[in-house]
Amino acid sequence: MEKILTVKNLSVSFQTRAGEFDAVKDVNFEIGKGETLGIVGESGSGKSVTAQTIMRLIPSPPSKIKSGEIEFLGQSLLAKTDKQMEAIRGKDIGMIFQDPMTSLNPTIKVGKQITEVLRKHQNMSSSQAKESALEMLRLVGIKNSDVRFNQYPHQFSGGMRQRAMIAIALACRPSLLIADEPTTALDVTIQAQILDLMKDMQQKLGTSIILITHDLGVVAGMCDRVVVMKEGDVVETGTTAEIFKNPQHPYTQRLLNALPRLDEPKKPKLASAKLNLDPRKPLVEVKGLKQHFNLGKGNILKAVNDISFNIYEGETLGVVGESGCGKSTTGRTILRLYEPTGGSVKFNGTDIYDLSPRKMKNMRKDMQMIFQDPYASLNPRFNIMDIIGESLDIHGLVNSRAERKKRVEELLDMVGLNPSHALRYPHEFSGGQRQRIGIARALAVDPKFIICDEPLSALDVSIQAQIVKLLEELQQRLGLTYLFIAHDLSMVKHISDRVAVMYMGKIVELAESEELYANPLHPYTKTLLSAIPIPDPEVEANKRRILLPEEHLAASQEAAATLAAKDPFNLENSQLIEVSEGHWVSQPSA
Amino acid sequence: MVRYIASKFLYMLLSLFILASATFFLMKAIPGNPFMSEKNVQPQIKERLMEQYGLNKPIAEQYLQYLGNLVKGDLGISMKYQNQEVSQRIADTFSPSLQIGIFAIVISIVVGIVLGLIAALYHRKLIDNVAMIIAVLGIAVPSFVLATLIQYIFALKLGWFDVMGFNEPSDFVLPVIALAVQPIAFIARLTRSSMLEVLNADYIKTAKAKGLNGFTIMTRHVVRNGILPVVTYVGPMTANIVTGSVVIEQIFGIGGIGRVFVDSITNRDYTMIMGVTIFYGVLLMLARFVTDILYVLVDPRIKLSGRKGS
Amino acid sequence: MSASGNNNNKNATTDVVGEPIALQQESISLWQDAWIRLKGNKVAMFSLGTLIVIILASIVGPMISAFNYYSNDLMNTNKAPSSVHWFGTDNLGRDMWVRTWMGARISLIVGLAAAAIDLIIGIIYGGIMGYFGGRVDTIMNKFSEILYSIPYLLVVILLLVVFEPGLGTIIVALTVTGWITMSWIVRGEIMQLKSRDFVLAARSMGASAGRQLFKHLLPNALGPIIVTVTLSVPSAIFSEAFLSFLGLGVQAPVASLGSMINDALTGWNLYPWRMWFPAALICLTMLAFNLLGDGLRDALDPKLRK
Amino acid sequence: ACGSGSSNTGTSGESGDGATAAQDLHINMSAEPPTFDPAQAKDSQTNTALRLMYEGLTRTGTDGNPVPGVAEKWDVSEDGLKYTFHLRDNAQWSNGEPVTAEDFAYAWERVLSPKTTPASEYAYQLYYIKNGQEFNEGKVKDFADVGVKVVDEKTLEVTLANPTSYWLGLTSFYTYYPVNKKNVEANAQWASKADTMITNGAFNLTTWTTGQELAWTKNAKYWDAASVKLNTVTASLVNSGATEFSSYQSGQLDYAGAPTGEIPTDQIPAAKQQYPDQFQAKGIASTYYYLFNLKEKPFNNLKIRQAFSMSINRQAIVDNVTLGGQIPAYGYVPPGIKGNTEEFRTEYKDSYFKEDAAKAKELLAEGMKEEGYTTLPEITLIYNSSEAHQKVALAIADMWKNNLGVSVKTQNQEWSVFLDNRQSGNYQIARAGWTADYNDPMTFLDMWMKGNGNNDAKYDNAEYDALLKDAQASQDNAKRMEDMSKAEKILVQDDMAMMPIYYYTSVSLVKPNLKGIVVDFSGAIDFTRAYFQ
Ligand SMILES: Nc1ncnc2c1ncn2[C@@H]1O[C@H](COP(=O)(O)OP(=O)(O)OP(=O)(O)O)[C@@H](O)[C@H]1O
Ligand SMILES: Nc1ncnc2c1ncn2[C@@H]1O[C@H](COP(=O)(O)OP(=O)(O)OP(=O)(O)O)[C@@H](O)[C@H]1O
Ligand SMILES: [Mg+2]
Ligand SMILES: [Mg+2]
Repeated sequence: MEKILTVKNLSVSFQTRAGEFDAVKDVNFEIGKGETLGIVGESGSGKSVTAQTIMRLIPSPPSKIKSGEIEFLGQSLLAKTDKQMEAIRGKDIGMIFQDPMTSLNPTIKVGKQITEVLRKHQNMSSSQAKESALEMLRLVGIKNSDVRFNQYPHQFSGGMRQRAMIAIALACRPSLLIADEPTTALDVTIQAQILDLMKDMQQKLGTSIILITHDLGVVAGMCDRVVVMKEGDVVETGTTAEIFKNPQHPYTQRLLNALPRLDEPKKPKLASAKLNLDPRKPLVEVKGLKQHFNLGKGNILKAVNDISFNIYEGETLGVVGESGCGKSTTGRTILRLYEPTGGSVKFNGTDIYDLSPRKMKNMRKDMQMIFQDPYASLNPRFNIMDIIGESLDIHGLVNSRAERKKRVEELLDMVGLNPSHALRYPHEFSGGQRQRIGIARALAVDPKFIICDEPLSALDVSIQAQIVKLLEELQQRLGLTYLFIAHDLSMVKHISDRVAVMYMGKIVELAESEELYANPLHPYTKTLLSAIPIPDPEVEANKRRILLPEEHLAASQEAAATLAAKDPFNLENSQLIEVSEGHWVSQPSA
Repeated sequence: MVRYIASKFLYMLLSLFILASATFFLMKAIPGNPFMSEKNVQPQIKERLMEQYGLNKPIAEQYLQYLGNLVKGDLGISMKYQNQEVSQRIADTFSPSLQIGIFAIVISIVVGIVLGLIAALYHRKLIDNVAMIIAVLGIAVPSFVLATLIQYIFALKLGWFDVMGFNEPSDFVLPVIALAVQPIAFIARLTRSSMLEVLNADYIKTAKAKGLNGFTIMTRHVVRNGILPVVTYVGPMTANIVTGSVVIEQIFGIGGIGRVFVDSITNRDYTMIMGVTIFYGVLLMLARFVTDILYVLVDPRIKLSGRKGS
Repeated sequence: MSASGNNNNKNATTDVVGEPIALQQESISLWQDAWIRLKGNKVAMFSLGTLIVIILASIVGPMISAFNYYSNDLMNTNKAPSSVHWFGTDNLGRDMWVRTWMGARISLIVGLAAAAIDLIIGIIYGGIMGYFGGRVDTIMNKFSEILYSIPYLLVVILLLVVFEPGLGTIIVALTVTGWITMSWIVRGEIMQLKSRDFVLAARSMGASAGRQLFKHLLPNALGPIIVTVTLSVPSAIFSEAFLSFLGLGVQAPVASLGSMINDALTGWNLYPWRMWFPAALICLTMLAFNLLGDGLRDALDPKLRK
Repeated sequence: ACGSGSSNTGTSGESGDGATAAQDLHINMSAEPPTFDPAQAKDSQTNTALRLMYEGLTRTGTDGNPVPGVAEKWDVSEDGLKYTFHLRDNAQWSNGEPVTAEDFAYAWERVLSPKTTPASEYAYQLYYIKNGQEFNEGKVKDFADVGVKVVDEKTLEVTLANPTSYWLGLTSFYTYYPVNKKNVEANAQWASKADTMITNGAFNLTTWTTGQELAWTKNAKYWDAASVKLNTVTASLVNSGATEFSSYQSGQLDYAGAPTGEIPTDQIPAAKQQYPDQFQAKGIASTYYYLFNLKEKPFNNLKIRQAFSMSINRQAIVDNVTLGGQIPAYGYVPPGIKGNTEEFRTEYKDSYFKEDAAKAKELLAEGMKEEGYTTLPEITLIYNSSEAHQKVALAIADMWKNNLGVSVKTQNQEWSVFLDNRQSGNYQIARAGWTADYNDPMTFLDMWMKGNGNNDAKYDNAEYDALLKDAQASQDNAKRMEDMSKAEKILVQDDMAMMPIYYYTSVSLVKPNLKGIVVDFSGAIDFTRAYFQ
């Protein structure tokens, strides 16, 4: 097969205060035309660094390419000048960055950010480019694209930003696409749609894809060959089938074993009785919560539209739903990070929206949040010792610097980070490592309730397993309560006692997780469940997905209202009805 | 938006009222009156003048009367320049200051930003250092010194320009340079420092990954994200520059409004003081208002009337 | 967990060998870290050295001369630099060397004090405006605009009447309105930063407004703050000269660099030394300040590591 | 009066030069004249401007004496009280109307009338006229009772309150200028726009760009237009000595310096050297002095005052500090003021005291003993903010320190604040200066009388007051001078009520081919007959 990219003996190191750190060590791989190469590996193993090095985007200093060669279509990329690289980037090689939140320019409308690359490389007129960009947005499943086109990144949900990023990378149909965790923030339906899009492009244009992901299900469904990385080294290479069937390296084996599979039975959850918790006592009561965003010009976006639910002490409530349906907003509003448009939230019986700042502060010790976008949520001028230690300081939980240091190191160790990196700054970590910093921070104050907004999305399965175990352990030991937002349905099923399904700012279904997965009632839930990729190439190959009717995918808020005829989706006028014990489904009232 | 502007406008009127009141009482609190000179005016004549100008009434009454006139839009008549309307004098002298000021503003913004960008782009390289040394000198050498030097060199020694006056287009050159240098320097330094921040942001990486060239990245992605401090600075700077600099006007012999500000106070020309103060206040508040609007245009994440979080 | 956890631990021990500094440091705050990095910046250190030399010279300089700053020598006015008068004499025959260093003393005190006060008030005021927004912002913002619009000369004359002239008075006069620019810069920066996720994160942890402001927002706005404060030094120095001339500040014959330049300006083409020495000193000081400020800015930016 | 018979073409040595032939004069004024209404005028810029635009009954001739202006001739009564002026027939306003006696009477009534708004600050200049003061103060209601009578259209009869030898000279002063009655009555704002002014002088104001420039063009209707050579006079309004000097050097100005502008002290040596033939330092009737606060310690003590006055070196100050050729002052009345037959200062020398540091030290010691001082507390000297005043103050303070061992703090103050302090006696030593209003020693001496509004020192000496009252009442000029010199001796020598420093000069630069400028005793300048050779 024709080689499109060859990476030979690549070694990259970083200059840190503590000396040189080898992030990528002597890495070799190649990728042929029309081929998809999966790179999987431990979080922090050097996947992103490798990808950025290929694009020559890794800032130097502090990084240094110590050795190696990168050949693209027979030409050495490392030898090219910046000017020559400009012609290649975006056009021949497209890149999807891992951190969609910080990778979009906050002051430029999303549409403009897409058209820009089209105009640069395709020589399009501005109207052509706009056409094309709108098409791209549609292809990546962003509804109501002509409105979204004129929005700014901060008005997008996490998954939408990631899709915008994908749209940018795909816009020029590059011959090589480097996708660094392209679907981490996406719900399964959209993920499937995106993956289909990529496959489709590959078939039509012969695009080669380097797909960096921790989702072995995706790997199974997409990749021809797989490179497994660990601590900067490539530990195993092979075809997908080989690797999945017959993993050689212990790390690979561990990766495959750590997977919770949807089709595997769930381990029974330990009862929390011994903690003297009343499982029927609501810890958090959300009533009629509304969060409306004013988009200007009289447009109101009802991101969270009158939802009510309880979270009981010691339970894990999973929240799943389409990207952009309002999960993060719900979480943030519950914590009063956004002032709500309406509704009330009671925590332990007290209405937190009425609290004085002082009382609120004390309350915050008990409620923590793991942010969806770990990088943006870390103060770039704090080292992680201070980031994690801060909440300890705020609530006066440690008495000496030594104690603080000890506690922080303990937490770092708990989430699988190297405590000796405590003095590094956020930008010196990999995506998954940052996510774990966020988790460590949330755990630092021993809260009672944590809102986990996609806490595991950037983690490889082995570390995911480790964190899940940690979360479960803490729950059992201390009676923690979680609101667990995730798109990874297997993970949600695994971890949650009950699951709420959100769609367009509403909860459409809420049930015990076993019940929900076994007996989905709402059509949206059904669609969602059918789209889950299974980390088994064979299963994936034979799977059939239920697709939502096209008009629903394209539905805007207004369009939704006009769809009143189609009962299950008539959200404005529907109500949650308890159809069987603990199983609530949205149904049109009247 | 309409409501926002209307409420801002109300606040502005209120502020102007406070400004006028504060200035009024301050002005009355300091020693002196409009009829002071080395030769003392005879007491009975001074008395009569005070009476004719209403200056012997109780302060409160004078104040109310002044406000009354102000509401009617009447700034009164200068107490030093006989029979001249305050508003007319302001209008007459504002025009040259405005003409020069606009040039100076445009030049300082353009040159300042470009200089700052270049410095940021070549951070810690020679060109950065050179640009910053120029910028610092531009500030360490105040405009009155600079004006004197360039006047001497370019007008007197080289004879390229007139020493003073404000008649021909060439008369703009030296005053504009003298006015612009300091803002250029300030803007360049501000630009550089906030651009450095932006240049390291991830989205610049994205822009590079799109294959955009350095110039496009700079103008489209970097500038807008780092321009906010410059916008802040430019607001009041605009109000200051268009209302003239007394030293520049003195040195280059321009009949601008800057001198009116200073003279009105040294002359204790009460009506004039109030007039220029209100004039300046309006300009400044407008400039600040525009600045706030620009904030939102520059960075959509900024909410002006935004609710605050707890 | 166990396997990878162990791995990490193993990693830690190997890293320890290679990371001596990390071990030494108990915990490093941004500022300590910045200082370490600043020390590595040659230009900044050179600037710091220059500043120290200038400060020392302003203390020692006048002592090593046979002249004082006030005695006239009307037979020797406007003499060029010579072995007797190292920097020449001025239009009353006073020794310029002594006056220059005396002037540096006054100017540095005034410039630094005014800049420091502007900085403190400006940051707090601007921070509050930017952070709280809404009505607080509107009122405080309008207040600052009103204060800024009141004719400065009137304020100065009032101060002139109320206070004894002197260093303290001049610093008061300089800071009455001097902080406003700083507060506006800070306000803008805070408005831009406050919706960032890391601020929300701090809030979600229960950080008080003060903590969010001083620990999270301001350190991220340091670039423009440093620029503004370093540039407020020269403007304070020259305003001092103007205010002293009006009678508010230090009174002649006490010199300040600004007033010396003022005095020298009308005759600068005839007696250039009277202007160049103080002007050069101001320029040098400002360069040093700004380059030090740049160094500090860089040192406080963790991403800008050499 | 003006001797130039030849026309402006042909005779000039630098003929052919376009600028010369153009006869356009460029001058500078450091401030815009606040008014063009003679009744309101009070400063030197306005003075210069109005002299271009108006003509009184008389003008100041080249020799400084009054020469016929609008009045062709005049008669004086025996007792010196009644003046009858005969106006020339061809004197006309710029609109072609004749200048009448009524215009003068009306103008003076305006000045004196208590109803005029704003009141004329210089009304006292007309107090010489019978009942002028009373009318101004409202004691006499009817202007008919004032000694101004319009005999017929071209005859004006003026009756003075007292015979006043120098009064005739005052009729050339701006407060005495006529105004066009019809125009003034028709339009209260007549003086606020160039095109509504109707004037009777050599030039009309044609351009008035606020704060920037004034320009006058020759008035063809002026009766003596033939002797007016300049076509235009343009005044820039720059308030910077340095710029004024540079503009002169660059050729943009033909005249720089006093009285309307200034040449920076630092540039004077260079100007002298560079332009020896253009540099002028003319003595003018103006004195620079320091006031002592006579009411408070330590300057209530004569010996201490004398010590301070005698311990400075005035020559050194004028030679090295002020540099403008000023004359050290040991008296109060400056040169240039007329005495009996010659200048007052020539007839009565100002040798009232001598500088003597040693003697001064002794006097100080004695004075301190009298006042019970062992050491003199720090003295504060206030002056209004200006570089020139500052230099003088510093030089003098340094001399006091060296010669008397006293420490003096110099403190500058903003102009109005300074005046306020000075007038309310809130000072120890304060700078002051005085310029003649008219050409007689009285203009300098009456201000020291008790109760005079300008007696900021609150000087109070009955003998002094008696002498001056005598002089004021007397018609015998010799006796008047005698009285006044005695009074000056009391003021300066016996009481040392103030400390004279120097007599002013008016420093200017005049282009070598610019001739015919007339500067009077007080330094007021008349460009009407100026011309380029
Ligand atoms: N600027 C930097 N300075 C120092 N170390 C860095 C820097 N950037 C990355 N690293 C380190 O390099 C290693 C590789 O990082 P990389 O981002 O490639 O990991 P990754 O494989 O993409 O992990 P993840 O799956 O978590 O995104 C990590 O250990 C990280 O800590
Ligand atoms: N600040 C904002 N201004 C305007 N609209 C916003 C804002 N934040 C979120 N939205 C909109 O609110 C809706 C819900 O966003 P939210 O981030 O809660 O989605 P989400 O369910 O978390 O999605 P994802 O899974 O993609 O993260 C989206 O349509 C988004 O565009
Ligand atoms: Mg990564
Ligand atoms: Mg989200």
